[in-house]
Amino acid sequence: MQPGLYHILFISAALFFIGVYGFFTRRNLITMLMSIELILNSVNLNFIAFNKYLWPEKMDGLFFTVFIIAIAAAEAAVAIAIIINLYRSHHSIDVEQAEELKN
Amino acid sequence: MPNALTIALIPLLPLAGFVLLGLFGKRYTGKYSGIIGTALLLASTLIAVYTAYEYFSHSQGGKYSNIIAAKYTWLQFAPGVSIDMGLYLDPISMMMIVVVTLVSLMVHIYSLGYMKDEERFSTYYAYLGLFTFSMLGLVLSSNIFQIYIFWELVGVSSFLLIGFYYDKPSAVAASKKAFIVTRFADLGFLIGILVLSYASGTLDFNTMISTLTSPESSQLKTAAASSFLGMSVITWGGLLVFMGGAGKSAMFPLHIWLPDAMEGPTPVSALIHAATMVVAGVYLVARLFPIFAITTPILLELIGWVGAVSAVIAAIIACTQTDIKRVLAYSTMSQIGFMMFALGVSGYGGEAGLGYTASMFHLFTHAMFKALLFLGAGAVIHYVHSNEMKDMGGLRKAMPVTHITFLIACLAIAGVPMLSGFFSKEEILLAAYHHNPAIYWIALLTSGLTAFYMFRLYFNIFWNKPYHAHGEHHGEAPASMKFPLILLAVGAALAGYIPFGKYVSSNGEPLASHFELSFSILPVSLGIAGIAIAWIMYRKQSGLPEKVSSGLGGLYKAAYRKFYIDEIYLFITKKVLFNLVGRPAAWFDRNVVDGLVNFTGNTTQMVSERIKNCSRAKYSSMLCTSCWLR
Amino acid sequence: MNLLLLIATPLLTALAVLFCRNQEQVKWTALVGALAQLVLSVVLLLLYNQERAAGNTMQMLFEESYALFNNPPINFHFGVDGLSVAMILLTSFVLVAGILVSWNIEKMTKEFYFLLILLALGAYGFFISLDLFILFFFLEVSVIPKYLLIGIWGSGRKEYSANKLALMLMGGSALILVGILLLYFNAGHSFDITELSQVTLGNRLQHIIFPLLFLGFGVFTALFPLHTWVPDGHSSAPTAGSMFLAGISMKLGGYGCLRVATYLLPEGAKQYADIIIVLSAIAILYGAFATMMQKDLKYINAYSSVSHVGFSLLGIGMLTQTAINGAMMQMVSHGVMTALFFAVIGMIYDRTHTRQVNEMGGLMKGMPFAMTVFFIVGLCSLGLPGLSGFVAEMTVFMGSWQNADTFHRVATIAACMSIVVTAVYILRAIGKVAMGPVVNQDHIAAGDVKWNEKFAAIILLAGILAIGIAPQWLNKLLSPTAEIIMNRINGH
Amino acid sequence: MLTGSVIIFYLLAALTLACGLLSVTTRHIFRAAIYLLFSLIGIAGIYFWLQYEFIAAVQIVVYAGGIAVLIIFSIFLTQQAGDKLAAQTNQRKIFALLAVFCGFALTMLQVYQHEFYLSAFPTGSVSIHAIGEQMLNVDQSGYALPFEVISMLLLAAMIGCIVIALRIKNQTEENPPAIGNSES
Amino acid sequence: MTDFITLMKHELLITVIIFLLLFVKIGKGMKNENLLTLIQVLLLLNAIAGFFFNESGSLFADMFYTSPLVAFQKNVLNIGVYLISLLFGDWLKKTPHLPEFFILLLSALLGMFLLISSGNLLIFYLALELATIPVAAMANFDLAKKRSSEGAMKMILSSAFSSGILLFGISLIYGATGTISFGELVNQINGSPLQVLAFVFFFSAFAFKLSIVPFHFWTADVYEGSPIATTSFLSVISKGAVAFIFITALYRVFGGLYEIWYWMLAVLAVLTMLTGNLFALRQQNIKRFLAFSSIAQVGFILVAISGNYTAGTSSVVYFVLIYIFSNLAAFGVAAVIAEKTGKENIDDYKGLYKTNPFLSWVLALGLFSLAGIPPTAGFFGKLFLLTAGAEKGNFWLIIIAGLNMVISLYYYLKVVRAIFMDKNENPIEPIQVSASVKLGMIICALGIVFTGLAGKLFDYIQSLIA
Repeated sequence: MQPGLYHILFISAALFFIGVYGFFTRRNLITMLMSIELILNSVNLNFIAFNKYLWPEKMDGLFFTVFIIAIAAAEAAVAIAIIINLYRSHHSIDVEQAEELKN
Repeated sequence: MPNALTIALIPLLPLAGFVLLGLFGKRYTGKYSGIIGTALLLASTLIAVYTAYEYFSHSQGGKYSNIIAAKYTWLQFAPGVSIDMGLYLDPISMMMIVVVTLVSLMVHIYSLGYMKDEERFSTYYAYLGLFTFSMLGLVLSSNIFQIYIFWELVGVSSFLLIGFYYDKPSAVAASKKAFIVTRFADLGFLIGILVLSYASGTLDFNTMISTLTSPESSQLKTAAASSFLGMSVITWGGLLVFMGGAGKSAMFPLHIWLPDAMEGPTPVSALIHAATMVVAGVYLVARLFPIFAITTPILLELIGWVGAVSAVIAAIIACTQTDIKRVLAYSTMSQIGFMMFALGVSGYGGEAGLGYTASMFHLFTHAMFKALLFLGAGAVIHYVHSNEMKDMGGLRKAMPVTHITFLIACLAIAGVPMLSGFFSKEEILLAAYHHNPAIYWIALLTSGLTAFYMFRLYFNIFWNKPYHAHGEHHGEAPASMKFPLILLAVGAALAGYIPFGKYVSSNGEPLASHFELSFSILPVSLGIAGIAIAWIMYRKQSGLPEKVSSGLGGLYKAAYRKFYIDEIYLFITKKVLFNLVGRPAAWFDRNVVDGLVNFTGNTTQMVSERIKNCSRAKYSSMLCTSCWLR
Repeated sequence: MNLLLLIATPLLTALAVLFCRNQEQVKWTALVGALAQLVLSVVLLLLYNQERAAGNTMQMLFEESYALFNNPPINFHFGVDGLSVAMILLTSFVLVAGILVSWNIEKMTKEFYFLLILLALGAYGFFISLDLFILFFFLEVSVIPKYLLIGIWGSGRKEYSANKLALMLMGGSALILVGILLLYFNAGHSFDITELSQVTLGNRLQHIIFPLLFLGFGVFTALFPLHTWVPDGHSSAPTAGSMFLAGISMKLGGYGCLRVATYLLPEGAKQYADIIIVLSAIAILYGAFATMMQKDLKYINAYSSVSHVGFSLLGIGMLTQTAINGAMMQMVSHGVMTALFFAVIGMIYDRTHTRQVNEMGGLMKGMPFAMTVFFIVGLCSLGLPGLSGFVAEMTVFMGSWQNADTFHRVATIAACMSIVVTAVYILRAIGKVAMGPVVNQDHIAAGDVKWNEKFAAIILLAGILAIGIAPQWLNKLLSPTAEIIMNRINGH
Repeated sequence: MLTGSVIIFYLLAALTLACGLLSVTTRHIFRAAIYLLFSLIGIAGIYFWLQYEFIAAVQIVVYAGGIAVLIIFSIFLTQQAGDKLAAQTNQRKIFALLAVFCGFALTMLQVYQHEFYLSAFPTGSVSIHAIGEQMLNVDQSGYALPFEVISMLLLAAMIGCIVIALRIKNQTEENPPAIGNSES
Repeated sequence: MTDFITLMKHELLITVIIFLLLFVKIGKGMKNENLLTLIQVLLLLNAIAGFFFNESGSLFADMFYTSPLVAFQKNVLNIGVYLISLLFGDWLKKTPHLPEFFILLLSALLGMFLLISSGNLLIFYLALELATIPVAAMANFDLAKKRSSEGAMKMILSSAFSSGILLFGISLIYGATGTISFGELVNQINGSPLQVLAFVFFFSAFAFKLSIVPFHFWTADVYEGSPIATTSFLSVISKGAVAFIFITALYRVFGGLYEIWYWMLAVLAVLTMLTGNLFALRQQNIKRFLAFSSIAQVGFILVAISGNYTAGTSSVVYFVLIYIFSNLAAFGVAAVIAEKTGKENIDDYKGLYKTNPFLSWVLALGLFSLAGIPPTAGFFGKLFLLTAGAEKGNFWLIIIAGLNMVISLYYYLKVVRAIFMDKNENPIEPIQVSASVKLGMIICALGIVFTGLAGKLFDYIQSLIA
């Protein structure tokens, strides 16, 4: 079977929900971040596929992807900076150990 | 005829006394308060007597018309329905203003001596003023709501005067009781007013009576047509109004307040609880008499029976009481019963209306001799400092004036011929004889009992050996107290000679007085028998009373305990109303209604507490939940 | 007369109070301001009567309108009719008295007077507003001052009471708000009462909106099951606070029930009249019986307020002109009476430091003035002729009786029965407190009332007597309003 | 028809999904990062397969070369590489699985039901020149504004990272002060 | 070019200030006090400048559009930022990274401006991120505090996750319609199932940003952990901005799906109000308390949005303005107290009135306004929200909202009670409030009192929409 739009959409949706699953089940901040990266990638895949198969005359999807990648990088950078800071202040990046915020 | 303003002064002068003494009495007028009050009342009395004189001397062919001297719209409920403050002149109101002002004046004068050491002297006179004002307003009412207003004011001044010795718990209790019991009766009065006013479309006496008695009036037809529990609306209205009257007039079973009301100063008892206020009920029935007589005769019958039963019960109880004021109180109740059933056995107009005239006549004479009795008793109490018969005896030497006047009054009330009570009582008995023999026999029995207990009282006070020596022997009462006694004794002796039927009758037509010697023999001899029995039992010191009382056993005890009516009331109020209604209501409010509100609050709090814990839950599971909820 | 004065004067007074330097200044400023308001309201009454006498038959007089918002159209639309004038008069009386009885307040005097005047401001604004939104605004303005007055200067379980009061009133407001919005959207996008009164809504809508409004205002005026803030609130509040709460705040509700709910939604009123009657009859009797069991003077008056206010609701429910007239009279009468009652209780408390009836006795000896007033106000409460309560209650009864069916009759009789129960509890209280043997000599030694308290009592007594002795002026003032409402109910 | 291109696609897809799945399920954090890296490379492969070389390149450079490496570094910084993560409770796993499965099913259902109108002439690769030109173009279909925005974003992110990561020495406290105390 | 300058005036001004601050930072020559004063002055000028030369127009091929309404919304946010710079002066002066803080803050503000002005999903997304990522960094500015870092972490993870969902939604929208421009989208929305699904994803992302239940869980922790300045920025400014664009997006872009999102909004509004209120009921920490209460406030905003565009927008803009004053007043007082005494618990506020009447009144005013009690502006704000919500005729929603006002009153009163009524052995000692902070508070107080009574303002906002 010739792979086409639907195949790619399947992959991206699967990837998206894998990411969501990871985000739900993970407790480690870094792994949660990874899950988010998977989600963002699935989105990128969607954009590219749509751009390619449906609306090739404009490059909206493509540009969107580019910007998403850039933002993902920025986000990851800030997140990791915070993680490192957090780790330095109490030596754990497990969310559930980081529960000082209680009332 | 005096002009309206002058007539208005009759009630307003005592009111002025009240305001003046009430506001400034304590600080400014002090011991002159009594003089001021008395002076104002004297003026009022003079005007009243003059007015009555003028009124009665201007008949139109022997018939006296009803005059509305003044009318002022006090409160307009709806077109045609308004409370008017009016001055209503008719024979009975004229008779009443004379009685009220006269007795009140006597009491004012008497109190100058009797109350002179009292700390709250001016307050006392202020209250007297208020009472006199209210009573005069009541009798002069032209509007049923006006009568209700003054009715209530009379009640409150009675409350004030009974509770005059406010630091005495018994006085406080008695005043409360008097007010509440009459208030309960007034509830009936009020609803009665609502019923009658709705049926007749007016509050004005004249209009109301003419609407509710003329068979053609459409209001009457509709009202008579609609019935409730088998009685027509008018009957209900009348019954309820009568309930008010019965309460004020201490008719069985609403009489329980009257004996207790003797806690007040004795002159007050003379004024309010003997001569004036307690007859307001009779007056009210007389005022609405045409409605009762023409539209709802069945109700009139009931009134007759209530009066008769009250008369006899009170007489029986009076025989057993030892507190002299209480004896007098029950005697009052009994006599009012006479007046009431006299109305009950009366018809409207002509000969049939004899009972009406008799009732009013008896009201008039009774005011004299009963006030006299109370004032005399007051003098005695003043002298011995006790209300109990056992503390008295042999006082005829010490207080001759009191003795003689008291004797006259006793004779008058016992129905001894040639004294006032005789004439009025004979008429009543005659009326009863013609209309309702059963009541007649009861009345006859009662009049015998009356003679008995009055003389029991008389002998116990003035004869026999002094029960114990009195420490201090001050003289008899001061002149200010003697004067009213004498004046009233004259009245008690002579009032019967007034040709009453000429002036007062059920329909305004003059009524010739009937006097049949043959008819009088039975009552008179019964009266004398009563006196004789009293003489045997109490003058001879034979120990007979004890024997009789123990012989009667349960009956005596029941009568002594006033047939346990007080206890029944107490049970109903304290046990039933307080415990079964009041307490549950209060509990319900605190726990259920309030509880619901608190419950709402607490539930919110609890939910909040619950989900607050939820917010503490682990971060990722929270997200999980959050997405799950989506 | 410019009605804005009625808002401006208290506002300026309140601000002036804020800028005072010491307690004395605060007190006198407040008093002067309050007296100015009293004068204003009396002048308003005179001008109003003059205008009416001159033949001005407009429903509302002295109308003015200042736009606040264009869309939704919200205007400071002011105007008065007889009812408003009477209520304004009542407010100014109670304010002066309230300020006088609080003369000796030590704690945060400035704030106290500020809030008190703010409360009055809310009441004035409420009574003169002809715009539902502004009416609602002023209604709400008075909630927080009440809360603070009870919470800060109160006694007993004050926090609880304050909270309960604020929340229940707020809940009521929420219903009112929904009702007002429903009206707004269904009656031509207007908040203006005079405009809304020209619109006749469909029956179904009226049946929906009326209960919202009536229940909402009912909370304020202690409609039967929603009255529970009353006993606690009143008994915890400081004297002046109780006076305001019972004297004025509860009247806001009654006024709203009448002016907003019944007047604007006559069909709804007819539909729910029976329920209102049942509830208010229950309130009257039940309140009276509950009062009978109270031992605390303030609770006595608070519960009796529930009972008394029931009369005005009963009058409204009866839907006859006389009954509605009576309801309005009862509002005024009860306002003055209950304020005075609370004032006296405050005076007693200041001297005996207790409010428990059982701990007092024979106070007549020590404080004849206070006790005389107590007595008079008690008599007023039990409906003695010559005092205001009688007039109002009788008018309600007369009006109620005009409904000739068994249901209304039974309700009326039930209501009438309360006059006996009232007598019982009032006399019990008087008998125990004023009369009887002296229980505590300290109470006697505390002396009688001071000039300020005397003045306060006299002002309110004057009100009671003015209505009680010659009620016709009030009747004349109020009956056009009742007539207008009835006309609308009868569909003229 | 099983051409090379098709096989490659399926391989790439399998690689991407498998690695993605492993990345979120493995309990070794370091391995998770490596799986992620492979998954990202797989996606880059799909981009290549779709002839979007530019994006593929960016993906490799930024994701695989940047973000993944950043993540790996942060793992090194904060954790021992061999550390195992604590196991998840089954409850939560089931919960998450259920949610995810439902979501996935729903999404796929909608996607398959939707009629996409495939473009008549799918283009081949996009030239980098064209991309660059459009990126900085201010008129129709230009992307100058997003470009500026993202530059601001990156600036802000950079400043944020600097502030957070470069803590001043004396601010470091082993035991953070009690709640509410202000810093020295 | 002039077009460009006038239309993008707000953004340009912010950018200029950002760069100024960058230079200052590099120059390192300034003390914090002076720098703060400079910033305050700049922000004031910025806020004032925002009111002039506002025109409608679009730039960059409709990626950016502006109108007087949009400009006004931006001005509202500007005012909020200016107030933040005033109110949190005490903390700001102490922070060693003052310029960075403001650079981040202003970047976020810039993001919000662009968000409001966005005419395109791409710009929308970028602006959203620009409005979020710097805030996450700001949340970590209490560098030594673990709570702060944790908050920041939660913030960035949540926001990234929500952007992920958003993007997935956007990608599906793109797939289903072939465009990312708002203007074109309107015509493409036809309610097909995929679009609906995409919209649901899109909506969820908003729900995250606005912390609508059930996407609110990050809020409390982030609010509590962050420095108060950040918290207030998050809860006031960023909520306001997102609410603004939310209405625009719903009505102007997804108007075709009205039937769907109306019910979503209604249900979520109820849930949000209820949950926010119920959570707030039991909070002890003032920041957490305000956080949850702000969740409840969002519920009210949703009620308004559900009505119709005109009423919804005008009331939301008006409300946000009032909300800025009210909430900042509360946060300002909390900040002063936390800064001077380190106390953040409501119980610590007991007896505050005795020692700090000024702070107490400001706080009380703020709380009353938040609770919607007249004569504060909050009353009008909330009523207009409800009025707008009632436009649709769904009165159950309004009744529930009304009852929620009651609940919210309860907990606001709890604080008031602590301040005014409760006794305390050792209340917070008298605090010297610095002039600028005082100025900020006074502005807030005046705003609270007069915004509502200045009816012309609301009319003006409405005139902007027409």
